[in-house]
This record gives sequence, structure tokens and C-alpha cells, in this order.
Amino acid sequence: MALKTEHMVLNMGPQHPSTHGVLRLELEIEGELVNKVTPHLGYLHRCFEKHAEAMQYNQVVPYTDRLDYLASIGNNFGYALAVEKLMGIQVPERVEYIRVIMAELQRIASHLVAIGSNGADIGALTPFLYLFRDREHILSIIEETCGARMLYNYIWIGGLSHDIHPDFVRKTKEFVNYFKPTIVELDNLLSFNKIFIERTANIGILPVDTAINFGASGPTLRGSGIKFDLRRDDPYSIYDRFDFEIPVGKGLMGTVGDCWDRYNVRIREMEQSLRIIEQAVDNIPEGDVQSAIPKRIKPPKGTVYKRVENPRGELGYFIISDGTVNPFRVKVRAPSFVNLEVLGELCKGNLVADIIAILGSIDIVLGEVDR
Amino acid sequence: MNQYFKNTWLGIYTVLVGMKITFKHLFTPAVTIQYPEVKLKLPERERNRLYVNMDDCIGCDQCSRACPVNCIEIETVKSITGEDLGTTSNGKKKALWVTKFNIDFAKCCYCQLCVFPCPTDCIYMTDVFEFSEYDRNNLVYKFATLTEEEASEKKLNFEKFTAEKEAQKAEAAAKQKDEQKPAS
Amino acid sequence: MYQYFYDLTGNTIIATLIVAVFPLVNVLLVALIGVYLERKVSAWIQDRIGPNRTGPLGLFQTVADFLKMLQKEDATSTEIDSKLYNIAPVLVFTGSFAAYAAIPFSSKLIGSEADVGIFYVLAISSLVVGGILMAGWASNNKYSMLGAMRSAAQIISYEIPTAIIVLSIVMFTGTLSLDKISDMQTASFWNWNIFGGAELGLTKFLMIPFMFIGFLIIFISTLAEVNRTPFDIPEAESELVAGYFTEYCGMKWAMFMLSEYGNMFAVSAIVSILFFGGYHSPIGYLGNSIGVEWLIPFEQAFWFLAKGWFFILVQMWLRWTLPRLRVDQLMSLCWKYLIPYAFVNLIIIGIISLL
Amino acid sequence: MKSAEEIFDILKKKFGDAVLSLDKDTPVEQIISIDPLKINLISKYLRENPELQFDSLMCLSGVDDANGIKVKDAEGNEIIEGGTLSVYYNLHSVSLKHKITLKVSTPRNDPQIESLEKIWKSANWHEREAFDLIGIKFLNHPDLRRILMPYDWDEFTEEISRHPLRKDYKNPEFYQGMKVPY
Repeated sequence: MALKTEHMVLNMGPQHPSTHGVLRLELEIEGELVNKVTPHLGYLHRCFEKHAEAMQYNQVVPYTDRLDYLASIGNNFGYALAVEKLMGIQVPERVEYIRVIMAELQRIASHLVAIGSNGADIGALTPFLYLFRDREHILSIIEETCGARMLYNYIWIGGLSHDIHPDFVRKTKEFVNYFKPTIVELDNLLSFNKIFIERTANIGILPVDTAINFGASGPTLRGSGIKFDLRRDDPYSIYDRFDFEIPVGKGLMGTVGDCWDRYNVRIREMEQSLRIIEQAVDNIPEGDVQSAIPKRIKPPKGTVYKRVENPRGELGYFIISDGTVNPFRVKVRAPSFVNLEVLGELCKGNLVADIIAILGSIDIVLGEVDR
Repeated sequence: MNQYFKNTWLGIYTVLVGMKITFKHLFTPAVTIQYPEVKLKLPERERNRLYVNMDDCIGCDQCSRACPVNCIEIETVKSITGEDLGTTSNGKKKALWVTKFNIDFAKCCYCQLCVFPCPTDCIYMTDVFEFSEYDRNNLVYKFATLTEEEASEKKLNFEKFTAEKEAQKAEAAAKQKDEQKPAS
Repeated sequence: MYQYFYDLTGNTIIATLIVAVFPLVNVLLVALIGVYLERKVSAWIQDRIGPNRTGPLGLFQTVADFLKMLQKEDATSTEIDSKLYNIAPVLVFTGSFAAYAAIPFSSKLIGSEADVGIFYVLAISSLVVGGILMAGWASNNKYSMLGAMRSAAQIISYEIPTAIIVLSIVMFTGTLSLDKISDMQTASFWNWNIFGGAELGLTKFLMIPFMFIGFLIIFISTLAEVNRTPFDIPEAESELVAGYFTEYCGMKWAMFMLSEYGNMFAVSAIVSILFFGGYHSPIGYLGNSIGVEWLIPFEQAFWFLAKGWFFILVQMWLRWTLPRLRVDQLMSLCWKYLIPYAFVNLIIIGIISLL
Repeated sequence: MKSAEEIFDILKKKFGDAVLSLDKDTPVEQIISIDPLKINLISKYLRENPELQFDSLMCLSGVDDANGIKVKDAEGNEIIEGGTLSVYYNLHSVSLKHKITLKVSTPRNDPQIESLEKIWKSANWHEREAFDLIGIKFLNHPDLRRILMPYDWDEFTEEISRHPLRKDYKNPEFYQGMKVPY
């Protein structure tokens, strides 16, 4: 005879230590077993899309910073590319290089938070602080160039807000050399820790076809073992010039597509980002970074959908221009928004503690989910 | 069975590896600083509180229009003939009395978009970042150098001036009419 | 002990007071220093500075916290079962404090020289489970409830490996009295149980690896019994907010904290008594060499506290290194790994001690 | 890899009138317009046809075209009457690496579009968002609730402030007794 237990509805969030912001999850649980997860969004809804309609094209850039606030450069990048595509602007070589280096630095910084908070959710608070220490290095490199630590407003339509700081190249190289050993330390401290593996391997398995059907992207998709990276498959900017690999989940510790794979993909991606930075940082050509910025940003009538590989996945900007100085419609295809949808599928039949691990491995940023 | 012992071994071994790493860190010096006593040197491009050098401001309103959050409020009064407002440091002649130049730092998003269009480089970001207040109204910084009386005086002057001008115009127009009338 | 102080002071009331107050003072001190150390150790491990505002090096941080806690409003939900809710922290504290009665701080400083000391400690510390269950149930909060259930399952399960290892030590030493177990490991660290006891011979050397395994098992399982990371799932702050004491605040919350640190010291004390010579010095006594007899109990107390604190530091070190286990893994670690190993270890130790 | 023209031809051959037109005027994207009530059939075909294999829906954006007539209602608010609401679908094939943009337009006063939730799961939340912010009803959607706005937004606000991304949206004065424009 099966033991009948009463269902309990557990309300996790919006104020909860590990929902990564103000996400509210309604868990239907049976003992500790979760039957159903219903995410409720909108607690951080700041009307980005409505705001953008009232702004001029260049004024939207600071708003894009606030989408995925852990990877603001990527957001600027995507938006700038979309409008540039709409207007047919060719940006100078120097700008392209600086953009790529910045975006990759930002990717590392963002992954550091993702990995750290995934570990912290599972209980390892120390790696979290180590990773934040490393993130500080990146933030201060970027701060020196553009003056802000989080919300940069750095990549403008057609150019950059500032040229790089004279120390930038030296400090970036220093960081690359500093950071390589710390990845090894992180691996020893957390990735290959037996308890961490137990908590993440074979948990929240996401098969490839489900992942694609749900539109998952970024490390969430690559963790399922498919080599799909927009930097290689739909190259934008100058990513096709660099030699880098696309790490995918291989099921090293359990099944392909489990939490550990998604976690590991992020670490390996940081190594690849370092490779890109190393290749790019020596070859920055000379030039003026603001020469291609149009005096008056007034794109022709048209529609554009431009996507970039943000740390969390495919960030797409769908912009309709009606030929005025204000965009007619800006829709953001936020990677976290789409990835979060998978949560309901992954969490069925897991324990409450696994929900945390799965949510951490999907790595959402609520600023982006709710926009 | 093999897996069983392997698990046991891995469990103990990886824990010891982790402990070794944290033990090493026990003796590394702290990377944090004691904030109010020790402060980091901020880079020169630091984007924090805005400052407006009113001596140079020509009241062109470009910063206000560039602001995505509308936190800059500028009100200007045209100068009347005979008033000398001086020139800015890069040689531009001022033509407007800036009677109001308020920046609401509660709204400011520190995007620096207002700094670039300024023709005289009079608005810029400083490295002052500690300016918290208990009252939100205190975050509205008033940069205009004119006192209220002066401002109202200027306004009055301008109104008088325009009124005079208008009157003159009206007179001239009337004269013209008068002149034109007989012709037609 | 009572007799000792009665002889010393000649007054029944003072003697009783000293006997009663000493463990309490110890628990308070452990909590006071423990919380401070926990913060400092975590800060050092994480390359931070840690508390440094209140007093030199932040030494009075916990005192300040304690004063704050005392002044706090006792905010409670209206939906609680107030009787159970109020008793629970007291019960939890009683459970952890009562264990101190049988712990020998030195040869002259034992609350009760009970012949079944270790048995008493094992039994009385189970009282904590009742308190935690009460707290979880009475809070009328789902997180508290889950935490309490986890805690109960955890503490009850982990008593088994603890008891088996204790049994093997009891089998080896032939006594249940904590005082006698300590006393058998006198003179040198070479005589500690972890090094095979005081008796020389082949059995001693055969014993060492198994004693070491026994120590590991009892250390892990006592860690779980006091809900420390990696076994802090009852209060797992990233899952259950704060587990069974989510709804508590102010002094009642402080009672839980107090009992947690009290428990930490208690289990460290038990481990050091069973395996590391209890209150005995590893290198001999100063009092013996200079011929001052009365110094010895104090030296013993020093060594005992030092050993206890050492294990507390190890617990903290572990806490800031490891992630947390999941509730079912916690159970499988206990039932599938620790208990079989403990049983095999028990049998082997039994055979060796028969040799 | 197939270009938009080729895909349009394939679809036109298969579905005839349901595929309306191919918009080549826009400088960067080529958009195929589709009948809103046939979109589910066409999408299913797009996904399952081995030549096309559009296995992922990248983005789904609801748009208020604001192409109706602006009139004043009884309270003096400017509202738009007539015209259309549109939804743009950006499809992508992970295996074949080609992209296409579909567009459906539906009348503003009764916006109804077939849901694609059965075909691409990622459509679920995107459609909820379009329903929430634009007010397009997706037929056969399993769980058409608001997603970003509060669930009870309808109860406390007037008709004109139901769907924020419509061009004639007006901020409500109060929501649940809270002043909305701060």
C-alpha cells in the first residue's frame, strides 16, 4: 500500500536566500518531494520595453545595462549591434577588438557570480567569496576604462564611450596570468569535491531535444551536450577571427545535461574566454573609437532581430524602427526568461534541496527575467 | 562494491584537498579594506556625483535633453542688451541667465550621457560617491549661482525688456500701418 | 567534585554553587568565544578581516550582540502554539547543557562521577530532538516544520554510529565512566586511545588504524548530531531560510545558538575523552615536575579545554570548506557508509582486544 | 541553409492562401506574413519538415502596430480604434542554421492568434507576455495568465490601462489604493 501524504504548498520567495532575487516559486510538495513548481515573475518588472519606446536610441543604452546587471557589457553590445545593423554602420577595427575583450572579461565576471552563487546555494560559502575577490579584479579593470563598476553604458551605437585606459592592456594581461591558477584552485575546492558532485551530478537532467524545444541557450543548452554557441554559429563582431573551443557537457560525473555539467561548462568557458582575451589583447589596432558614432541616430524604417551570446545565453534584441528618433518597439529576448521556463520541467520529482541546486545551475538574473 | 570503497575514498580525499586549500587561505592576508578609514583611490574616469561649473555654463539645455531619466532641470532667462554675462573659459559668449539648474540625484543613473554633449565641458562627473541623505529632497542639488531675488529680478528685467520691445514693435507696426494706409 | 570543593571551602552552599555554575559559565564562554571565533575563522579563510569594530580586534562583538539580543522585542506570530513555542528553546538548551554534568573537565572537576557517564551523555543529548521538533511544530511555519523533521531524522540516525563507536571504546577500556576512560590514557600522548591505549604490545600497534577509523566515524557523526556543516541541513539557510528556528527571535533565538555552541563543545569533549586522553596532558605535568600538587587539576582543565577548542576549530574549518549534503544523502551516508564501517570496526576492535 | 525566398516558396506551395506575403522592403529582415489562425499548422510544418527543421523559437514579440485611427473617448483619453496588433516569430534551426521571421497580424478589437505552445515550449511564456503586455489572446494556450504584471491588474484598472505596451496605454491613477505614477 502506498503511503498517502497530504500535499503541502510551500511558497519559496520572493524573499528567499537562494532564489537569486525576487523570484517566487510555488512548490507543491509531498514531504520533501516536489511535485510541481510554478514560478511567479514580475516582482522586478521595470517596464524596460515601455521606457525604450519613449527614449531616443542612444538613451536606451543605460537602460539595457539594467537588464542582466551582471553582464552589462553584453547587453550594451547586443543593443548596439542591433541598431548598427539597422542603420548599416561599420564600426572601426579598434572598437571591435575592445568590445570583444570587454565582453569576454564581462563573461568571466558573470560566470564567477554564477558559479559562486551556485556553490553558495549548496552551502559552500567560501568559494563564493573567493570568486567575488577575483571578480573585483575584472570590475576594477573595466572601472578604470569607463568609470563604472556595474552599469557601464560603455558600448555605444557605433563606438565606445571612452577609449581604453593606458593601463588596460597591461592589467588585462596581469589578470589573465593571475586567474589561470585560481581556476585550478576552484576545481579542487569545489568542482571535484565529492559532496558537491553528489549534490549536482544526476540532478535536473535536461535532454538535448527538450532543451532546444524550450529555447534554452547558453551554458544551459551546452550543458546538455550540444555545441551551439552564437559566437561560432552565428558570428557577430569579430569572433570568427579567434580560435576557441566550445565546451559542452559530457556527463563526466553523471548524466549528460545534469547540474554538474552546466556548472562545469561555465568554468571551462571562462578558460576559453581567457584564450580569446589573450589573442585579442595584443592585437588592438590604433584608431579613434568614436569616429563611427552617428551625429543623429535616426535609423530607417525596418525590423531587426540581433542576437548575441551573453553569459547566460542568447540575448536577442527585436527592434522595430518607424523612422523616427525613438524606437517603435524594443523587445528583449532575455536568456534567463527563456531558460527559467525549463525549471518546471527539471524540478519534477526532485527534493526541495535539489530545486536550489537546479535553479543555481540555470543561473538566472531577475533583472533580465522581469525586465 | 568497488564503487563503494571508491566513494568512501573520494569522500575523504576531496574533503582533505579542500581543507588544505582553505588552510592555506587561513594565513593569506585579507583582500578587503576597512572602508570608512581606508579608501580606495578611484580612477580618474570615475563616474559619480555630477558637478556643474556654473561659470562656464551657457544654459544650452543639451545635458538636460540627453538625460534618459530627466533628472536635470534647467531654466534660463535671456539677457537683455547691455548686460554683460562674461565669457566661458573656452571663449564662448554667454547669452542666457541660468536661473535654475537642478539635478535630482535620487533619479540620476550615472550614465554620463549628459557630459558628452556639453559644449563648454562645464558638467562633469566627480569621484564623490558618499552623499546619502535622510530626506530625499536634499538630493536635489541646486547649481544655479543666482540667488532667488536675482533670478526673479532677471526675469522681471527680461519681461520688462520684452514688453518694451513688444511695445516698440507694436509702435513700429502701427506706424507702418499708418504709413501704409494712405497708400492703399 | 562537590567533596573537593567542600573540603576546600568548608561551605555547602558555595561548594554547590561552584559545582553548578562552572559548566554554565563554560557554556556561556564557549558560545561567546565560539561565535567570535567562528566569524574570525570564516573571515580568515575567506580572505576577509572579520569583526573588528567592537573593542580591540572586535573582541567584544559577541558581547554586543548578546546585549542587543537581550533588548530585542520578542516578536511572535499569532498562529503559533505558544506553550510549545516557549518551552522549545529551553528544552534544547537543557539537553545540551545537561550533558556537561558527566563531562570531566579535570580529575577534580566533574559534575557527577557517574559510572555510566557516557551512557548518560548519549541519552540526555537526545532531549534536544524533542526540543527541535517542538520548535518546528509550534512555529507553524512550513520551513520550520521541514527543518525540524530533517533534524529529528538526522540526530536519531547519527546516534547509531556514535553509539557503536562508543561501544567499541567501552569494550576496549571496559568502563562506561568518562572519568575512568580519561584516566586510563594518562602520562603521555602515546597512551591515548587513538594510539591503541596504554598497554604496550602487538595489540597496541594493530589497534592504531582501527582506532583512527573509529575516531573519523565518531567525529563525522557527532558533527551531524550538532547540525554543523556539511550536515547543517535542518537549518540550511539557502533552502529552509533558517530551518526550525526561522520564527524565533531575540533571546529565544539566542538560546538555540547557545545550545548549538554548547553542543559543539560537548561533542568535542566527548571525542577528546574517548580518543585523545581527555583531560590528560600529552607531555606530562608541570605540577609534577616542580612538585606543586594543586596545580595539576588546573593544568588538566587547561589541556581539556585546549583539546575541546581544537576540535571546535576543526569543525569551523570544515564548515567553511564544505558544501552541504542533501537530506537523503545524509541518511545514506549514515546507513550505508558509517554504520557498516562502524560495525566492522567494532568487530575488529573486539577481536584485537581479545588477543 | 535556406533563404527566406525559398522558405516562402515552399510554404506558399504547401499552404496557399494562409501564407500572405513576403515583405522584402525592410532593410535587414525578411518577413513572411501568415494568417493568424493557421500559424500553428504552418509552424508545425516548419518544425517537422526535414528540409526546414526549425526546431527552436528564438523570440516571439507582440507589437501594437498603432495603425488605426486616433479618437477621443468619453473621458478625453486618446485611444486608437481599428488597426492591428502583430506578433513576430523569430525562428531558428539549430541543426541547419537558418533563420526566418514570421509575422501575423490580427484585428485590434478582437486579437486572436493560435498558440504555438504545443510546437515550441518556449512559446508558452512569450505568449503569456504578449497577452499580458499587448493583450493578444492566444487560442488553445494551456495557461494564459498575466506573467509580468500583477494577476489582479484587470480588477483594479480601467480598460485603457490593461495592457501597458499598447500605444494608447494610460497609467492608472491608483492600483489597489496605491498611487501609480509616483
